Amino acid sequence: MIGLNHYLVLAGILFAIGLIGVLRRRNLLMLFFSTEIMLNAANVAFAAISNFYNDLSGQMFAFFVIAIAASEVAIGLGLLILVYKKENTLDLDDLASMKG
Amino acid sequence: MDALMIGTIIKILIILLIVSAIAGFGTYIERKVLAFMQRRLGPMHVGPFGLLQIAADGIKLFTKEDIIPQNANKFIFSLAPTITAATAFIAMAALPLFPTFTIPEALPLIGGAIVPSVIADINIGILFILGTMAAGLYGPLLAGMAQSNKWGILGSARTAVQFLSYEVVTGLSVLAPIMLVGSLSLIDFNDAQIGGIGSWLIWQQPVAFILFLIAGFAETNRTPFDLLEHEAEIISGYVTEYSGLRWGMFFIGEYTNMVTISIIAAVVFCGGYNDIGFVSGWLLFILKVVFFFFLMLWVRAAWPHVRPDQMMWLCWKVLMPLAVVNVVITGIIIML
Amino acid sequence: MFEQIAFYIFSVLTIGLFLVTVFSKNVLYAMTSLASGMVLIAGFFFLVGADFLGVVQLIVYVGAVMALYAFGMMFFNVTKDLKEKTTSNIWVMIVGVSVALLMTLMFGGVVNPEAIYASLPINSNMTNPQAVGMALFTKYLVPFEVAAIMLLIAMIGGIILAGKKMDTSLTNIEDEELQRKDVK
Amino acid sequence: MESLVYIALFAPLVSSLFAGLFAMTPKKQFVGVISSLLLFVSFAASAILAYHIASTNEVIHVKLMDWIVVGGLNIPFGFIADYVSVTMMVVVTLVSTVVHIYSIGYMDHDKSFNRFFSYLSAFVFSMLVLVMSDNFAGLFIGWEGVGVCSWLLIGFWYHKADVTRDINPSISPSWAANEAFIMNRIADLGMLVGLFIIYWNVGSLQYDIVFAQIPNLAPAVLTAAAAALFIGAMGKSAQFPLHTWLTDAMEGPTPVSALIHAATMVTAGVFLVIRANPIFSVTPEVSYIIAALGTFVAFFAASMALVNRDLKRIIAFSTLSQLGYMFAAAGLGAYWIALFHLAAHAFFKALLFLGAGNVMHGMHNELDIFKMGGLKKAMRGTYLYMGLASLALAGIFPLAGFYSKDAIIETAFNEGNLILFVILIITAGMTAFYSFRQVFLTFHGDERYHEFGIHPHEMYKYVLIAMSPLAILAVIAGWFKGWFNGFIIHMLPNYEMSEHTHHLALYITLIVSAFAIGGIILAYIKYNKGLVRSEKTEGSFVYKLLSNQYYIPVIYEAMISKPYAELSKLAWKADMKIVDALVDLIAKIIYAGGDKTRGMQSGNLSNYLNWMAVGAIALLVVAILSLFVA
Repeated sequence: MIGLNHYLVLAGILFAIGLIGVLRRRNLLMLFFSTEIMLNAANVAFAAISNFYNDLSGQMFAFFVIAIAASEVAIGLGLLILVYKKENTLDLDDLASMKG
Repeated sequence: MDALMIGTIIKILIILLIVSAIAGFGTYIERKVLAFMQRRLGPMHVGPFGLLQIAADGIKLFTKEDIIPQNANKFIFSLAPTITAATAFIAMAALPLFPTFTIPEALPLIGGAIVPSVIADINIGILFILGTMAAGLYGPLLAGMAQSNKWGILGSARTAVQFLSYEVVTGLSVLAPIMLVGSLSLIDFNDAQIGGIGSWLIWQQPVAFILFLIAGFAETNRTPFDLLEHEAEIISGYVTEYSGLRWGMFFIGEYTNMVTISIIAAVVFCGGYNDIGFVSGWLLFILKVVFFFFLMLWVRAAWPHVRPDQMMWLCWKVLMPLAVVNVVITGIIIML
Repeated sequence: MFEQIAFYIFSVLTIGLFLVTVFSKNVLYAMTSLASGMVLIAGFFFLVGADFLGVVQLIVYVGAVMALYAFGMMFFNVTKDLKEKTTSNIWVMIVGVSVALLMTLMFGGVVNPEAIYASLPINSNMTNPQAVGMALFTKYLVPFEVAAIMLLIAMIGGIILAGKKMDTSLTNIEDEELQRKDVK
Repeated sequence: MESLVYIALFAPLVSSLFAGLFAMTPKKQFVGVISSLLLFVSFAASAILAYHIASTNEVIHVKLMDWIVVGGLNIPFGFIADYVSVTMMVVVTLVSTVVHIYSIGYMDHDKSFNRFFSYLSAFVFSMLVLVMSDNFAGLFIGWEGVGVCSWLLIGFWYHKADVTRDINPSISPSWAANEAFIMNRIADLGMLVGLFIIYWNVGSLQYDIVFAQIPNLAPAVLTAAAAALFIGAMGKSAQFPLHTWLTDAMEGPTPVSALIHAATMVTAGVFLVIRANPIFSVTPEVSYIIAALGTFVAFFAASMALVNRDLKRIIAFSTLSQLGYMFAAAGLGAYWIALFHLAAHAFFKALLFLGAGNVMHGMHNELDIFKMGGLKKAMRGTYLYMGLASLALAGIFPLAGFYSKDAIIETAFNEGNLILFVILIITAGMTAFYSFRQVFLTFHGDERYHEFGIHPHEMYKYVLIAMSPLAILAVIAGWFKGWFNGFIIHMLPNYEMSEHTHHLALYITLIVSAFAIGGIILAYIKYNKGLVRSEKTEGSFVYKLLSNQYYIPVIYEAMISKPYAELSKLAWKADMKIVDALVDLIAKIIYAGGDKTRGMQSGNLSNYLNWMAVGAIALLVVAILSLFVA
């Protein structure tokens, strides 16, 4: 039988994958992708908890996470395009102009 | 294996076979209809009335050389047509086609099986269909991006813009009938219009119906919104580099989507598969679907296609506000 | 039984697809696998009975968010491999695996089910979309409206950021004028 | 009647604020006039109140508003006009009014004329708060207000530079002001401790509640409270060993001295003892110490006055001495006699100071009586006033001082305390001597001021007229002794001479008068002709001891100020080496840390994300650990 722990562990693994992506990649677009993976991992956990504890709040959280992801992509993509137009690259190593 | 399971499998087979056949047959009808509208004869030479033209085209398509451009991303390139075809058929899973019926016991092997009206009657049916059709945009999108061809890229850019924009209108226009019926299941839609022509939702929601049809044309990439692959502008858009079977799959997917839109229009707005008087529902249903299918061809013959900016203007400045107003008015009327 | 099979197939597929996303050198692969992963995540939502959430995932995430990313990707050549200096794999692996282990440890063993109670119990008389609607327009009305405002702001922001010359339509401009502009 | 209480109380405040409006502007005559008028209004209200209380025996108790309501602590801004406070109010406002009018003339040429009136009225207001409050907390507010105003006024000429003790024993006005303030702060601590003891044991600071609770309190508590309160009184009333500030306070303008000595400041201590008499009357040990200390101070101060050359200082020492008398009376239980002496003393002491101010004004700020002499020709009015006041001070029949001082000495005899009695009689003789030494050296004999090129002149007419009420009262105040006794015993315990003293009273009076007249005659013989300085006398040990105030200021400086300064320097060094160094160290560590970790700010978002991930992992570990712990 599939229990809550199965879903949570899956969510944890997915989150770790997203985190690895965030750590590993230097391309802004890939960073966005990794972030989406992490958000989705959280959503899976939310939905699973919602189901196993018979509580709708988890799904509500997931909805708002999706709403946030949607706004993030609207703004993030706009910025991405601007950065690309200006610098002609999306690589973070090339964008490091705020060195302390 | 209970009766329902067998029935479901039968239904799946029916859909796969009939609908893909329709895609082939649809091309014939389209050519014929267009020809008659343009005062010519259309395909005439292969078989009686050119009926075997379908088979000839099929043979040609399946035996054509399968070309993959050198700089293309081969995996994605070959994956893209599958997505279009697959999503089109998946969407069909939640569509009701005819009333639930039981196959007579007399038939061997499958006798007594209950064939359901819908393969998977999930309680979010119409949203599921819209969602899958939305996922269908990846076909053209990936195809255009994978083929390393500027017409392809332009095609996929147009795909993204057009589909994303018109999804909004589709959703909003369907929202008003959903509010009236109070359910997302297409079966419930059908049941809500059981009382003859007068109870059709088209009379209560004419604006939504027209909006849905227009958006449906855009979603299925039909004239006057066939900008994704408009030959005069971008060669063939996302299908520029495709040939043979892969091209055929796009083709099948497109026609399946046309059928899907026709069915949704029939079920949601035009009374579904309910009997009217002595005329049985399934016959009426087929007639309705055929009418909508024919409408699409008719429009193609009658209308010039629009410019991309006109299309976006239409979507965001005309259709979407109309849809929103329609939803608001519907809500107010329901509350009253 | 069916749920079990589906869960394991979906899990393996999702993990595999997301790994491709994270490790792929090709943006197109990454995007495709991510979008497919999203579809499978929607599958998980259907599995745990969150039908509406699943459809929203399909429409919003798969249909809109990822499509927008794809649209953004059209600004550069996606068939070419990315040239980026990735952080050393050992270091990343240590961090990632330790996070995975910690979370597994936390979720797999330590969560105390008795300590959790439903603050918004699911009404079994309603279908999932109905229940979601009820919750969204009663208890979560304010967050819902705030989210709506947030989306509106994001939309305006996106328009302002990306489309500075939205009103000028190239197709409406006369050809000579266009050429003059090019010369300039 | 309630409005009269408020008028009496707040008229000086209005005056102070009004004058304060013009504090930064050049002299304006009307400021002084209006201030004096407001003070007169306050005096009139007080007088009406006094008449009202005397005629109807009705105590007026008003509550302005709640002040502190915290938990069990409830202190209102309550004011009371009863027999004691109304006596004080009349004395304070009368003397203050005269001083205000006097100041218009005296401060004529001062550029801070307006500021002076603001301070002066604030001083009176503080004193009225002190006197009229119906609880110890309000009294303490007034107490501190008086302290602040005295600091402002003593240091009024703060711009004068510090000089050595040989030139000016008080060093400078600001030094004197600080000394007065600090000494008072030391004593105020005792006062505060007393208030805390009372609140801790009674739970209230209202006079009536506290006094009603006295029978229920342990003797030790009462003794501690009484002792602590008396320490406060010692500071304000400049009792030994906290007396040095009083003579140094002469650095302030002369009207301030008059105010401090006659009405507002030093009498506060005596007032406290009288006000809290229910506490002191049940603690005989403390009372006896008060009496003994008072007697000692009376003699001690008088002895220093014998040889002093500074006109104002002589009068200051005499104040100290008379305060000793008051405390002796209060300590012996004769509270009403102490209050009576306080009132009578206020009139003639104010007169003396204002007269000294006239002399100072006429002599262009010269205060050394060795440089004066024969001034009676130039300053006839002042001479009259000063002589009258000195007679009253010496206790010559039938002037005010005679009645009040005689009663105190009689009380000492009545208590059977012969040592105190003898000392007080001798002190009475010394009082007469130094008072008239000062009068004769100033107004009689050869005109020594010519050598210093000074042309003395009389004070303005209106000033002399304004002083006349004080002169009249200095003469007649004593005649109301019997009436006052009848008035005040409604509130204070009566003190009756016992039978055997009663028929000896005449002899005691005669002895006291003999000592007083003897002192005057001695002074006349020695100084009437003029100043005869003898090297032998001035070189003697006793003379030097007295003229140097028993070397007490020097001892204080050597024993307390210097070691304290050393200690402060040590603490400053510790502060620099330890505290400051620690603070600097923290800053340095942060700075160095910032310098070292600056590399982390590579501007590369990827690096930041990595660090963020590390932080997230740390948080996860904490979360898991806390789960396990829980």
